[in-house]
Amino acid sequence: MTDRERDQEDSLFEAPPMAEQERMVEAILFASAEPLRVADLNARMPHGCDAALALTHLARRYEGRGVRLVRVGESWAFRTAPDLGFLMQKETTELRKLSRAAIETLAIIAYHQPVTRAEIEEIRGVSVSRGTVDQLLELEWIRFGRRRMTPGRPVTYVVTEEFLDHFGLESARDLPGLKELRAAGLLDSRPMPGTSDEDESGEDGQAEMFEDES
Amino acid sequence: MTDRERDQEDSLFEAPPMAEQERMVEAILFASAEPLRVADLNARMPHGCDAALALTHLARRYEGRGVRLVRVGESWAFRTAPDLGFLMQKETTELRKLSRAAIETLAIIAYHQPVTRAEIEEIRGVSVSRGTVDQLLELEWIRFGRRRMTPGRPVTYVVTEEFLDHFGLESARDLPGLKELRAAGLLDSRPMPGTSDEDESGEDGQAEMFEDES
Amino acid sequence: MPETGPDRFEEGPARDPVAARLAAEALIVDVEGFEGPLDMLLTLARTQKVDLRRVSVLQLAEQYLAFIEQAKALRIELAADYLVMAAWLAFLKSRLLLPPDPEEDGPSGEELAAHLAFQLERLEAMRAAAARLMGRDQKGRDFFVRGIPEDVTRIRRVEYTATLLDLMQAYARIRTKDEFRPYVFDRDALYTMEEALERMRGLLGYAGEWVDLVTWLPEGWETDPVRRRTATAAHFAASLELAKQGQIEIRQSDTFAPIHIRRKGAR
Repeated sequence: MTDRERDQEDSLFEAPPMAEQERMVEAILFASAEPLRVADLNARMPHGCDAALALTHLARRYEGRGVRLVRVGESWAFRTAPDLGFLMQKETTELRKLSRAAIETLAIIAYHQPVTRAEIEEIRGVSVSRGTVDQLLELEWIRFGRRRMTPGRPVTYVVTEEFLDHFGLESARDLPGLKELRAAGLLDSRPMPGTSDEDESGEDGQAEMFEDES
Repeated sequence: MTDRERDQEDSLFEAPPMAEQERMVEAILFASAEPLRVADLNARMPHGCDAALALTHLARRYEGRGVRLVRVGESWAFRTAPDLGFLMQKETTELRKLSRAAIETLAIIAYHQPVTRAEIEEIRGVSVSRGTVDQLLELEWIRFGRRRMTPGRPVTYVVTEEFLDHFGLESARDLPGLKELRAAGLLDSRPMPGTSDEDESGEDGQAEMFEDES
Repeated sequence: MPETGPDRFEEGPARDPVAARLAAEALIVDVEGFEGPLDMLLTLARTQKVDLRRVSVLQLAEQYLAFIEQAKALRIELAADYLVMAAWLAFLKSRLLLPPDPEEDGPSGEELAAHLAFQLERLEAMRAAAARLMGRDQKGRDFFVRGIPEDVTRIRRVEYTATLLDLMQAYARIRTKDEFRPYVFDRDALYTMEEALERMRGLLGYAGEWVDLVTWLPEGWETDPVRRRTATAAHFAASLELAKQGQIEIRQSDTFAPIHIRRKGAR
């Protein structure tokens, strides 16, 4: 204790020691139900703190515990260990029953993002009902991405951090089987032979997005 | 890990090992929307578990951490360590313009100090609300001066060092007079016919006031 | 929807044997279960029990067309996109069967078939991906968020600002309250038509003879040019209004000559 006191005295105007920063990150994230960005953490911690480093220490400390520190996109959150879900009947929230169309549309958006409605329709071979997209928007699992720079400048859809959080994904790159699907060319936007290749840009956009992230 | 597996195999119909029970208590308390009693925990954990014992282990584990396991009456819950409470606050500073009443009152005090409330009201032609004066006192731009040696011995107000500092003045006497205000275009320079003399006298009065003071 | 199916057919002509009706019902149920023609094709392709990459598109096209024919024979109303797909598959089938026409450009039957196979494979891949996604641990079902989140208390500190200019302007405002007016609206030097109208109505009783309008200007508005102008304009407008109402008469002997008014019916 005297050691820590001395430390604190030494660093009166410096950042607190790392052990202390770790405690701070722990306290802040424990108190929040929503994932928080590293920048948010730094903003709330004393000047000079390195939340990113503190997070790596903290994550190690919680390995194998009943709660875990998980990464959600650019953010971090504490979540209970999935193997203990059976203890949580009381906390279980009624998951909205999603239609098959909604689930498929969600998967297509996740794997092909950013993707336009027309592209979703091409993949599913049926028109996408307004309700399906609305439902996913309402769940905050998808959001509008940038408009596609093709005629009509259609809006695109991308998945959100809430989507990642819900499915326990660190990033969209961690989608199950993404690599295999891409290797098999199944995420390519391949236009129907003989049609113009307006869709070409769509393919670029998607590849770009995943590359951007890495 | 093999140890644990063996443990679990041994105790197929027994309680899970204590380390596992600790994880369970940790997860349940983390996710619960309210503090839980030992009996609640036992009811939710597999048969044969000893939540009370798991709690003591868990409490020890969180000693000195950013969150602590605390007893709330008969129940248990995680709480932010008291020394980190400051992290749960977010300070935002909002700049706001001083109200017209406040700035006018302040100006009168600055130009006429020491001045009583009755005098301020006389000059402004409207009554001065208690809140306005309180606000200026709180801002530490004005303070009480000496009581006036008149019937009722009313308190007077004067401006503070803080005031001079804020407005970049060396002394209250550096405040420009009416003539200078007019020269600076702060006053309508076209006097109404027949009224020009009046404000001249006002200016005199003000100059007088400052002379009184010295 | 399946429940309404039989009803619809019972209303139809009775010549359909029971067996056909049952078949029709089954078909309706099937069509209802499909998420469009591509989904139906995918289901048909699975019956070939081969890797989707080696599916016989020709066989697939024939199966689909047979299905559509059957539906037509049973007078099942099919959505337009099923018929569009049928037309396209018929075209594809002809392309695949006939030797390529060197005159005709555009994609070959094989290219089109390959694309259809790709679409089916992609749809199936997305279905599998969706299933894997939904099979993941989900928030609120398998893992959980903090049950008692502690709200961050927002401490709003209000900082008041005022500049020296604000202070001086405020003081100037007070000290010269009687004469200091922001020069946006100079109400004092504005005589409105309503005011003039009000005033003239009161004075009309005295206007038995022709009077110069200028003499009607109120006291304090005759000398100052600004005030004189606005008062004159207001009174002129008011006199026009009164003339329109038939209360007064107006005359002017010449351009720019004085305007005279008098009460109507005075003589």
